[in-house]
Amino acid sequence: MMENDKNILAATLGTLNLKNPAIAASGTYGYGTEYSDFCPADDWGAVILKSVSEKPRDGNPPPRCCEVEGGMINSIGLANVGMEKFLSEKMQEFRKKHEKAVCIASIAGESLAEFEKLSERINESGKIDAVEINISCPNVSKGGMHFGSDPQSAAEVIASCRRNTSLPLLAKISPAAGSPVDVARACADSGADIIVAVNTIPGMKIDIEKGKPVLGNIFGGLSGPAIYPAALRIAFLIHRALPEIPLIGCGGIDSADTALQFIMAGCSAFQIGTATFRNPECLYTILDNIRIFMQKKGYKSVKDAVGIAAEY
Amino acid sequence: MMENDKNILAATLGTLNLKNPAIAASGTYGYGTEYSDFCPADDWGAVILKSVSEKPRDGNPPPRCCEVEGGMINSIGLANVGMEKFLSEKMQEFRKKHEKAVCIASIAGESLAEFEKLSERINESGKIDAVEINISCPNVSKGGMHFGSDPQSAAEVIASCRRNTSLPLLAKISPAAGSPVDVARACADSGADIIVAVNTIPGMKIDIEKGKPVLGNIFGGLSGPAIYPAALRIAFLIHRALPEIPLIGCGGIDSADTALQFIMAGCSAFQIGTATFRNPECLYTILDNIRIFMQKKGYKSVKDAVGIAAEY
Amino acid sequence: MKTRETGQILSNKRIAENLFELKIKLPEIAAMAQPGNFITILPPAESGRYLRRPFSISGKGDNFITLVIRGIGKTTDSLALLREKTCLDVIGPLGNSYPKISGNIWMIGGGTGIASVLFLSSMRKTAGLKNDRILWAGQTKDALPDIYKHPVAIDYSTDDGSKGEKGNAAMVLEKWLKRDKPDAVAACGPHGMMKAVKEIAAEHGIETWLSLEEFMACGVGACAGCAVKLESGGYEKVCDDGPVFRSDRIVL
Amino acid sequence: MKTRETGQILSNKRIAENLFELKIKLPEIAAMAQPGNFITILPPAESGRYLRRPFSISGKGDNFITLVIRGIGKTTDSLALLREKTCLDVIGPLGNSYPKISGNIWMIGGGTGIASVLFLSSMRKTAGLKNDRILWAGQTKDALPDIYKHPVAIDYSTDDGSKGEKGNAAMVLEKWLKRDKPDAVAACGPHGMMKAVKEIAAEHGIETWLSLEEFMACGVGACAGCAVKLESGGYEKVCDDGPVFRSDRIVL
Ligand SMILES: Cc1cc2nc3c(=O)[nH]c(=O)nc-3n(C[C@H](O)[C@H](O)[C@H](O)COP(=O)(O)OP(=O)(O)OC[C@H]3O[C@@H](n4cnc5c(N)ncnc54)[C@H](O)[C@@H]3O)c2cc1C
Ligand SMILES: Cc1cc2nc3c(=O)[nH]c(=O)nc-3n(C[C@H](O)[C@H](O)[C@H](O)COP(=O)(O)OP(=O)(O)OC[C@H]3O[C@@H](n4cnc5c(N)ncnc54)[C@H](O)[C@@H]3O)c2cc1C
Ligand SMILES: Cc1cc2nc3c(=O)[nH]c(=O)nc-3n(C[C@H](O)[C@H](O)[C@H](O)COP(=O)(O)O)c2cc1C
Ligand SMILES: Cc1cc2nc3c(=O)[nH]c(=O)nc-3n(C[C@H](O)[C@H](O)[C@H](O)COP(=O)(O)O)c2cc1C
Ligand code: FES
Ligand code: FES
Repeated sequence: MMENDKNILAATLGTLNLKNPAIAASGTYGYGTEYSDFCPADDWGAVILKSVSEKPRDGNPPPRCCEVEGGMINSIGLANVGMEKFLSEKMQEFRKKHEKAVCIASIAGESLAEFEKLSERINESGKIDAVEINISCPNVSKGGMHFGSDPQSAAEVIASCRRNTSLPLLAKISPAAGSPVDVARACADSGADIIVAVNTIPGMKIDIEKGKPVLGNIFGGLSGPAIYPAALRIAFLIHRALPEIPLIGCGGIDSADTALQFIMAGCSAFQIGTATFRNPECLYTILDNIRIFMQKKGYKSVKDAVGIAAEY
Repeated sequence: MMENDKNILAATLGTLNLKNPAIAASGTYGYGTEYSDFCPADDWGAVILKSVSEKPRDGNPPPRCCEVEGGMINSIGLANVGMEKFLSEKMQEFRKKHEKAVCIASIAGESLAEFEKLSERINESGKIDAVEINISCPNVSKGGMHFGSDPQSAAEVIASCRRNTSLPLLAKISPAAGSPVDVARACADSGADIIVAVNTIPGMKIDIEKGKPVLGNIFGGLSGPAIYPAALRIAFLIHRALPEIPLIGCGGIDSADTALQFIMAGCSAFQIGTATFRNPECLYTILDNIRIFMQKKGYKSVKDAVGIAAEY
Repeated sequence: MKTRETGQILSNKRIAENLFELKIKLPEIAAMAQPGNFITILPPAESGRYLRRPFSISGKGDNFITLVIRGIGKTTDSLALLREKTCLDVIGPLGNSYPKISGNIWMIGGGTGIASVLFLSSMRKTAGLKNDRILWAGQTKDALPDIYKHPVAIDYSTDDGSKGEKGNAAMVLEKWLKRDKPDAVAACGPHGMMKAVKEIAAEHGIETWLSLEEFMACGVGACAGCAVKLESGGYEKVCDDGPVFRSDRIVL
Repeated sequence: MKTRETGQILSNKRIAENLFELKIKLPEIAAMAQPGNFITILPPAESGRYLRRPFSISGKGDNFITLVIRGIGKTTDSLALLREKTCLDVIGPLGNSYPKISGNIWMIGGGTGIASVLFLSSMRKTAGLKNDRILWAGQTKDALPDIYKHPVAIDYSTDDGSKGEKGNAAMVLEKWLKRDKPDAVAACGPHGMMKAVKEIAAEHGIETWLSLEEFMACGVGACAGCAVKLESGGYEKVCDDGPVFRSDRIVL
């Protein structure tokens, strides 16, 4: 690979520079070391670790996952080790193995106060390159309504985090919001540096033999190729409404084709989640095929393809 | 088939009695005769014809359809012959071939006034058994916002139609509404007799070779198996919130398994759309397998299975 | 009448680079098939595709039809690998057909567009109409197999001149028109070719029939998904009003 | 170390009603595999399934592993039809393994749960441990093939008594326990059986190891999707902390 070939894949998200546009999605890449035998953190543009809350969380009762046409539904319920152990153990282990990888922490609170503490702790840790705000969390003070479901509560979360960290802030939008574009705008206005579109789509499955929902939690989040057209539309609309803010696509990406669709819709980078479960080495195939496509089309850089389909 | 076997499949939706719970979805069954060689209207519980507007509509520029993982996206743009021709030609043709089939007209207006006229004309026609209100239409007076996107404007549409027809009214909910349950409740409160959940999920696809959206209209509606978990969740939530109102499931049903999931979530009947494109005789396979399942489980009637998964 | 029939593959022959001819036992469909008609096939499970795929009928016998298919995606690549005796779920015959024309026709097939042209020409030959010409246009010779047994001789053209005349279909048509003029033209091929043929037809005032391709969801006129724009405004359905249209009626 | 390896099917034998044994050439995985480990397979395209499917390793040789699989859905039904030489995308070995136990073990396999038991028993036999017993429990004789060549004799039981002892696995275990007591029990099978074995183990105070099955998304500990509840509160991951757990640690 020649030097300029390498640069073909480089991606820029505001102040964040990535060697390639592929980012491991939160919740699908553990604490950054589980997949090291297949797609180590160093090979990704960045990796986003499992969303972490202040206290450890057990998560939802099993079954927590099931397969559906074109993907899966999960209701992990934000099972995580909690901020203390995350910083003292998980991040240590991660940095021991992957010193230079770009590492993004994801934080998930149930109150503004929790988000404030989380962002503060991440900021102080010194080991993390950016922080993604998982606003698709139940807001305990609003009866479990997700922070991400309306622009105002999303803005409040982002603003709380912004006050507590100087790290690049990623706001991850839920596709279930009435108007994801308004939520994205509110996040941008409240200090988010980067928008991520999108998280999972709410869904469920019923086991007809048992006559009851498959998941212990009844509902879960749909991910995988089945959701990419819906995710792509939201990314496209956000880019059209907010062309200046760096955008990351997410939802069902499992090929260079789908990744490039998000890029052409206006995403400077993209996340891969469920596809890693299917093929933990898909990262390489996707990047190789993007490179080949770029060369075939005569692009010097992926950056030149960002948003080209958005003029329509 | 013994007489009591026949009754296994009978479905009741308020005052509407269907011989089986399978209904052809609007827009996928033309004006009711196009599929007569494969799955004639008489064999369905009911058929819903293409949504009709007051004036003929050309529809959107092509391409109007494309395939995606687990389904398709369409942006037909409500191309239809208009109410006059619908009643004077299409309904005549339909009734000539299928005198006794249960036939539901679908109406789509761009203003309350149009909905009023449409429901009035349908009511007078005397050939139609019920009317489905497609509230996922752009509301011209609100800058193209869909009537179905918020409870209040949905309620206004239903109320306008209610005043003008004594036929059973079906309100077809859009999954893109911020809160589909609130929309369903508003429809029920405004006079809808039956709720249909759901219409297509907004989505898009980009042709990376051309660097532009595949569909002439950029955006379209996602349908097929990919959407069933999202559709099922909405049906489940509506049934939980409004257990009394008859509910029809729709979205990605293409097997007895998925049909039964909707039934167990609380739907008294279900619609089949995209699956008919794939296999125009799927109706029979689905009904046969539902019957076999019911017999295996010892149910005397599909009605006994309605909502059994909703207690959880 | 259209029907759904399960047909065994009688043969699956690779006839050129990435091009194959499928012969499928489908007695009912074969009995009804007319040139211009197409069928839809349920994609093989391994393709992962959901919707049926349309293919023009390229010929028929007593109990079978033939198709000429290029592997360009998941369904077509899967079909290319199917062995004899595999069964396919087929619906047809669908769409309208070429009109009866008693004079001579020049037929132009671009790529797999040759399929309906082959069917039309052999049926006309059987009916005793002998003065037709066929042009099969492709990019290079790799795309164009020799079809010796066809009842009407086939002329070839390639963009790079590697087989037959050099030039695209429109250029060859223009050249032919310098010496002669047919009673009608029938053409099927890529969008650019069809556009050019339409213009040439208008210029020379030749009755021209185009067989169009558009993505199809239902294939039977039920969804309005396969629209083609009309010169007179509005749209018609390629699957049901077409696929064969008079060139002066449609906007390309 | 776990690895992703593409392996050719060396043989695919139907061994009972809807049950088959796959032998796959996977030298790297075979070299590392320990009893209790599982692998995940990418579903064949024609199955339409997306996520990898986990299967216990039932045995190994120099350069291959074996699996015992029941056709119960799209992936497993597709696997049943694969021919020799077909390649599979396999990841493994995954999960923990049965602990080293120097005394004798009674092993119980319910249905395909026999797989890890077969592996464990043959490895122990090779290591010179000779006093193990194996029970393979099924509903009827159709589910239970004779496996003559296995180094440890297999006892059978069926719910209807059509093969071996009549009764379910738990009943047979209770019966055995009336006459003797092993140093440990190892069991793998359906949920009901595991629950019963756990209770019997507690009652009789026998060290018991259960190999669990739970739907898996990643199979490598990255998603927390395969939770099993702990007696001490909270959850562990079946794919990573398991699949083998001491029966007194988990809630079933
Ligand atoms: C009336 C009609 C008759 C046809 N007759 C023939 C025939 O005789 N022989 C033949 O080989 N093909 C024919 N086609 C085209 C054929 O239907 C497509 O090649 C097929 O649907 C592709 O399916 P796939 O799953 O292999 O490709 P996909 O995997 O779905 O698509 C692969 C790529 O091809 C593109 N593509 C998909 N469909 C078409 C299309 N219709 N035209 C151009 N590009 C497309 C897609 O955008 C995508 O980029 C006909 C189409 C129509 C409408
Ligand atoms: C650690 C582990 C080891 C396993 N070892 C073996 C083995 O050695 N041999 C073997 O045959 N199977 C084994 N299984 C089970 C095997 O993974 C499933 O049978 C397989 O995933 C089913 O996939 P499918 O696509 O064929 O079924 P699907 O089409 O996905 O499902 C068909 C039906 O089976 C049900 N089902 C799906 N997964 C399971 C499951 N894990 N248990 C019970 N029902 C299920 C579904 O709910 C559905 O109703 C193991 C599972 C685990 C977690
Ligand atoms: C098992 C699982 C766990 C997830 N956990 C999280 C999480 O903790 N935080 C988060 O922001 N997103 C989480 N997600 C969502 C993914 O990060 C991603 O947004 C979503 O899966 C869509 O992308 P995909 O289709 O590529 O998987 C999770 C997804 C899956 C499948
Ligand atoms: C090509 C096409 C056209 C449609 N047209 C209409 C329509 O005119 N009115 C309407 O209410 N729904 C329309 N729909 C939506 C369907 O009725 C149905 O709600 C949706 O496709 C989801 O069901 P499915 O997954 O079974 O197709 C259309 C769907 C398709 C695929
Ligand atoms: S494809 Fe449905 S109308 Fe032509
Ligand atoms: S399956 Fe992902 S952690 Fe076990």
